[in-house]
Amino acid sequence: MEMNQKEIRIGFYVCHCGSNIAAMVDCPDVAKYVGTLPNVVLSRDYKYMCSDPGQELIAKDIAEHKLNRIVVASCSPLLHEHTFRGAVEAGGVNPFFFHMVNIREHDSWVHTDRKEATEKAKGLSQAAIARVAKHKKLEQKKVPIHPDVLVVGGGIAGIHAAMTLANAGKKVYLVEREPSIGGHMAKFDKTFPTLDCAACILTPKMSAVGSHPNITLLSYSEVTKMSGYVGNYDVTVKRKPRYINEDLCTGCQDCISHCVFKEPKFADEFNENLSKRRPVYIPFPQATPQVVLIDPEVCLNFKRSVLTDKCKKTCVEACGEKKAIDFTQKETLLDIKVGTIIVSTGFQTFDAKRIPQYGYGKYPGVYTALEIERLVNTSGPTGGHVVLRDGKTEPKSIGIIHCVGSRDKKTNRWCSRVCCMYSMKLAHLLKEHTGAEVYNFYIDMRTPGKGYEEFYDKLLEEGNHFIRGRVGEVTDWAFTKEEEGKLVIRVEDTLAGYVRRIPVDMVVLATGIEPHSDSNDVRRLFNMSCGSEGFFLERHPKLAPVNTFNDGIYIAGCCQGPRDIPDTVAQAGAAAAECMALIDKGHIEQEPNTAFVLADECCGCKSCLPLCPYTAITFDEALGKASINEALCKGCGTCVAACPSGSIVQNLFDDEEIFSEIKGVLAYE
Amino acid sequence: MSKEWKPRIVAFFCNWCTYTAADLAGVSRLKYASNTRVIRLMCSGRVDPQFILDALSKGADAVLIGGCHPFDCHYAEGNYKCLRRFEMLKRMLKDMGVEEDRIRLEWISAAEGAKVKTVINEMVTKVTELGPLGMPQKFEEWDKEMEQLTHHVQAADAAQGAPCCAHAQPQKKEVAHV
Amino acid sequence: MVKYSYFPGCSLKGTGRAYEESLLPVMKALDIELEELDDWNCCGATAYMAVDEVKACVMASRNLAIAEKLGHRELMAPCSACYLVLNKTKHYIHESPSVHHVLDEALKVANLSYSGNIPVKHPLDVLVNTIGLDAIKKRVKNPLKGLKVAPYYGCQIVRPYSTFDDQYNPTTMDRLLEAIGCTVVKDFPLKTRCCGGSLTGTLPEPGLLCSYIILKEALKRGADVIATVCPLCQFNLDGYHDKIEAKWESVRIPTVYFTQLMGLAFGMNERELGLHRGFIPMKPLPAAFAQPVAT
Amino acid sequence: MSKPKVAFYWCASCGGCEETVVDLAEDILGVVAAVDIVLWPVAMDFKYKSIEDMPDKSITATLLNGAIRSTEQEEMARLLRRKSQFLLAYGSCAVSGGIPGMANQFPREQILKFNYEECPTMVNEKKVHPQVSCSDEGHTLKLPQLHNVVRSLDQVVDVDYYVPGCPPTPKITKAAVTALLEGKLPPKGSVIGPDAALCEECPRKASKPSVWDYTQFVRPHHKLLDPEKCFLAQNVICMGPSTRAGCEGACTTGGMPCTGCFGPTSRVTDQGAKMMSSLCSNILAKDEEGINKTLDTIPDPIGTFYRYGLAKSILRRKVNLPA
Amino acid sequence: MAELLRTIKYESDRVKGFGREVMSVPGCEQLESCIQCGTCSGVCPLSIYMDSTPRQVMELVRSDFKNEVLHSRTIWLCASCYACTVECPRQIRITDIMYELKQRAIHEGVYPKKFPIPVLAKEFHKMAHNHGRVTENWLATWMFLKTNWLAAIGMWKLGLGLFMRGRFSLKYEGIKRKGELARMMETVDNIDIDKLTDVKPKRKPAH
Repeated sequence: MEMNQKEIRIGFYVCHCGSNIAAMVDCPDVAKYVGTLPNVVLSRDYKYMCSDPGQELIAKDIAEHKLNRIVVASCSPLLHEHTFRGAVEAGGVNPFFFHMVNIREHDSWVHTDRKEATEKAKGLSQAAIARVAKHKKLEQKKVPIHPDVLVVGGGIAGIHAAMTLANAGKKVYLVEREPSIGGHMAKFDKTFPTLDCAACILTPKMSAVGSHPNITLLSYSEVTKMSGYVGNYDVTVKRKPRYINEDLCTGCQDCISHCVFKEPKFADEFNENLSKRRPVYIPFPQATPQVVLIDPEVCLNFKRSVLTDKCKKTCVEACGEKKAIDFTQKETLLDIKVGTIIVSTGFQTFDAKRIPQYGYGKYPGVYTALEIERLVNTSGPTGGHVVLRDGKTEPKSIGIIHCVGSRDKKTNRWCSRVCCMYSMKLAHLLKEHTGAEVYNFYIDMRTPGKGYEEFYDKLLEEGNHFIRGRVGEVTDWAFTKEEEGKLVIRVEDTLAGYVRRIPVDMVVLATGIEPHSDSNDVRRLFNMSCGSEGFFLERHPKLAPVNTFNDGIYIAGCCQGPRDIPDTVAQAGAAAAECMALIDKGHIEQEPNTAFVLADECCGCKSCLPLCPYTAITFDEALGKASINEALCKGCGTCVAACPSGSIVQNLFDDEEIFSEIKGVLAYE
Repeated sequence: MSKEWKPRIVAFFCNWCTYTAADLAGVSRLKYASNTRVIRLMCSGRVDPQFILDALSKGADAVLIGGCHPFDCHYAEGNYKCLRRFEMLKRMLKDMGVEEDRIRLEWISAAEGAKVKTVINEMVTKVTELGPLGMPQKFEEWDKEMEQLTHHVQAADAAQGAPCCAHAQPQKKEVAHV
Repeated sequence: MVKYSYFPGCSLKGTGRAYEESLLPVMKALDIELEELDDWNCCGATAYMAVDEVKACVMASRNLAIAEKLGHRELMAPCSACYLVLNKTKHYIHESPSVHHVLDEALKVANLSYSGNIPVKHPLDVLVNTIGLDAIKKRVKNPLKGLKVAPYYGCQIVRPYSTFDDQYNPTTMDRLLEAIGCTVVKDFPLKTRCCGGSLTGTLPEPGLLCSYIILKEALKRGADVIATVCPLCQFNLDGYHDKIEAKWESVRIPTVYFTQLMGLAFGMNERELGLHRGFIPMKPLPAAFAQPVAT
Repeated sequence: MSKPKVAFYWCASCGGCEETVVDLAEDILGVVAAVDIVLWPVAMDFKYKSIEDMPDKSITATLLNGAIRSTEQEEMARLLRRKSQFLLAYGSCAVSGGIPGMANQFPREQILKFNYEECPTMVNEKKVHPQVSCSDEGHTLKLPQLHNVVRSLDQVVDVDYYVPGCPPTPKITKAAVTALLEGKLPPKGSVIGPDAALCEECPRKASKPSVWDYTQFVRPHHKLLDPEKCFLAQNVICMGPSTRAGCEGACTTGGMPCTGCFGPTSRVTDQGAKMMSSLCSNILAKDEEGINKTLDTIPDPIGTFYRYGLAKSILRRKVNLPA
Repeated sequence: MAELLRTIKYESDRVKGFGREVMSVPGCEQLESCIQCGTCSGVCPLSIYMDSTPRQVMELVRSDFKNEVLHSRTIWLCASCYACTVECPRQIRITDIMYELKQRAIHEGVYPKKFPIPVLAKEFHKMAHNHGRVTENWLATWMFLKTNWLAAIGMWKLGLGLFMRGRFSLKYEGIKRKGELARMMETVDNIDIDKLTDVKPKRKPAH
């Protein structure tokens, strides 16, 4: 407080940011103008304020000119506020006697008239000068970081992140909604461009997760609640009943073969419904955990009331001494405490039925790419034998349609990034399996990855047809003899300049990547942001690609946007590293922007009480006054704006500070 | 007033969505009118109606508030509180003779850089059509009716060497006389 | 009795007379009164639009304004082209204040005004979505059992301004035809493919090819008759069989208006429904047809 | 040593403030004994001329009530300012414009027209309006000019202390007078009275709930009200939370909600905006339609939230009226 | 001997600004975002008869090849079935762009002479304009007379058939208040549409 009483001496710095700012804003002119404002004792322009010399300059000036307030006009405070507060602190001044003016993102980059942009820079700077004079000395709170990490989603991103952390000695909870980890990658046959078998690379990682002492694998589970703040998150995980005691099941699968259903009868989700499974099943041979589960929707035991005695509980018999089957299992809730969270919830594939003109669901010869992945897989529904849905016919000609659902304003605007490559992979595999003529229909071939263009070359050399044109329709009406009984693809071969009708036996739709339909719920759960397309939003597209706006919560994999396996793994590693950086530091400084009640002035009207979503405001009935628990307050300021007698104050965003800022921004000519 | 009048807009943007969206607009190098001055708050729930009135009275021609979309508030519900006040303020300003288009509340998510551009440009166009609000000038104009007397009294004051008008000059602290 | 304003369009007074002849009694049977717009003019259709789009909108807006004079009732436009142009004009009025301004000025000269938003409806929409299939089923006297119909919607009622059915796979008429007892060719793949429009008259080859493909496929899928919702489609699919035969092969299959089939199912007289006006006559009807079911 | 000279004056006011002085009851005798009253038009006969003739600053304190509405009031305010060491804005009208301040929603001409022509109790066939000056039989008669804007005292002259209330209670009046007489003066510009809001001293405070969730607001005559329970809890708008304490809940004790006459606390600039902010934040609805449905039950927001403070509010008057 | 065609295009062959102009017409703006995927041609039932596919027309417009576009038969082959408009992944209103091009071609008189489609359009326009309604038989008759009256002879059978079935009327259909319509059109002619900010910048009178 005594700082406040002293004469206010403000140092002002305007950054050129190379030419980023200087090209549109006359920085020396701004510095000159600000120099004339009250309380400003020093005003400079400098090429790169965030550079080391720039920061040192601040510290030096503080000492030399006895500055006690600093204003820097440069980029967004979201980017460098922290940097400059550090510099101010290094100069021996409380870091909150600092204010930052955004003249890059909000000015030089968005305007075209140098004069206007310069005027705006002056206006914004003037506001900061007016504001900073009212600033108060504040203390940053240090909050310890809980060392455990939660990873949500057990696809390749989650697996990799969990392994990285676990290997570094951190304790990880890996929550997966499906009965097994593995995600989409587990369904793939081969991976592009190297064509190594997806299972061969993924399976060892999966079992390592399953057996790692530092990883608690919570499969068939979902996060239902999250509260707290960075370093101290309380998470509730719902564990769905498998009707199998995970600890007792050895994965021998005797129960499956002894099920009363002699033949598998129910659609097998893992094989994209191209094959059947029993009510008691293991999703796929390499599933992790190696534990079976029972589908209560179809298991006769759960239908006892309807079909008495049909089920002889042969599975229980087969399990015998192990006693792993437990029909009474109920959903349970597990509360865990973690310090950081990685969200890697992945994606869903575009629903091909949304483009009816491609005939998916109407013509049996039309497949999605994921179905083909299973169809060509040796452990797939046909043992790797590529036949049409009738179970016997081998396709002689195959059309692969790229960009299904992608790059289309009516469905998803974005490029799904992986379809060109996986389409070529499937083209190669299909040709290898069937020897058919394979046509690829593409809009643009996108192969920007290591070895990707070479893979394209290889496909061309193999004699695959590449036709540049987005298919208009897939239909079953024939115009010529050769089209009879076939599916006809009508397309403009844009390079040849002809409209073509191409009869094929099999159509493969390269469906794109889109956010999970419930991504919004997940986003709210973790208090993250979504881009307009529904993918989780990173804090900065380049500088903080795995961070979110919620500290301590990181994202990895396709939940952030379409990407291939190498990129996913790299991002997962980055997210793990971010967690470790926090954990190893042990604590985090919290922004002191909390609100507090002026106890003497509060009249006890209670109107603020329900406004706080964090129940930080409590009421002392004896005193008849409200008070705010600083630890719970997150600093939104809603109660401050609503206190009818002006008796709640927010640090860093005090009324007085904002009124000065308003006055400042309007004080230009 | 300068040669060509241009509207002044004060914007209150929430830190998490709209301020970030404005940053994104910058990173994407979108171009929009330069008339808006952004004040960053943590949440649209922090927008005290006094701020809006204050901005208008200090020379803003319009005020823009940007917050997170419904359901998306970083602080759960601050945006609703802002919306409720905003709806009332709109009514009150209408009653006070301020055109409705001079205040605007927009939900702009962190991803909607382009929306920042559209909203600001739209608002500039609309407010340009409306013309200046010019509250500070209005205050002066309203007080002109006191000028005649002021001159009269000033003359008398000058003779006595006493100050005349309260808001013009601060007075020296006086000591109580008993 | 529900009242609709009615815009017949030029074709329904000429080559498409049978459409009107069957539409009016069918609507009447369902307690719907159609009040024809007084002194309506050409809608400003396709060919006009090629010359002057704004004036085409003026033509359409005069009709909309006349309809508004009749009260804020829904306007029924049975011809696909009229349906499209009237809706497109509404769309433009909404989209562009200046088009709105021009139309206002033009209408002012004629002491007309178009202020509101007269909904322009196709009979198919009204029949299925407003009246409902149950009410229609109640009126059926002779279910057309055994009659296999290829439902042909053509292009302009489903694209691009219509909202009452799916643009790719409309099913309104399928359901209507099933309600009156017909067997409908399932998923007829060409139901929204262009019939050739006015090209049949101007550039015969491409136009006729369009028609030929539709006729051929309908035959191939075992249809006895094609049902249409548009006078131009009916004309193209019905009137050029000689030429199609000369160029490709015989694909003789009758094409009738869906309202004619409804009339038959309602027990109305073939001649009254204008069925005699088609070039390819409908075959003598299967037994169920001939013998009215006791009611 | 002579007794301190004290002046009372009224401008645009109802006279209620003068009543308060009388309401000091027997205490007034002490005041009268302690001071020399040099001006009190409502009670005694003085001539303006004698004030004009006094040397500047010769009056120790002037308690001026009423808003400044006319040239005459303005002139008197200036005169008394000059002649007084301390000028006290006495009562809501002088402090913040008060009820007369609500005239700032209408143009002067409309007000005159209504009062001299349209008012149902007015018979004025010739539509005669008062003139600033008129001549009759060789005499020129002058009347003060009505200002276009109603002002609080401090918008016209410098004010030393504020005594809020409509009217100020005897208690704070006494506090002000005592402070003056005893020379125990707070810093200049202070409001005489506590700086917390009214709820603090409201007898109904204990009945406040901790969740509000307004879906509608009612006015006191709309329903039978619980005489003990917080008005806001009964959906009646009570300005208490945003109004300076000091009246000891005179209205709320008497069965009426607070209408805000004591003005805002020192931490609030615009009482109406702040009260509205608090009230609206606690509306239940989250969508515009629902919110507006609730807001529709506040028929006159300006009259509700700015009953005494329009002239002193941030915007001061309806913006688009002729100057 | 076959005539040799020059296939190189020089910058001088472009009518610079043409694409911009078309794309500034309301409804045609989306053309800017065309990615040349060919969906329009893929779904167009008539693209097989076109000299340039719809996709090519889009690119020709965007690249300012005005003469090539306006002389193309493609625009006249468009039957307005709107399949392309509905399917375009960039939501380009291709049918409306075709209309715009047709109007420009008629306005500049560069459509293929004796090509029946624009003649039909013009006759249709004239008839609707003068009579308020269109009588299809007479319309067809005029069209054949103006293009290839020999073809009309080939149509006698159809005409006779229509006549016998009561679908051919000899009488000209028309509205009662023809003057009213004429006045409306005159009003439109007198409005300087170019002055209105957001309307089609170039409206082309029919003649």
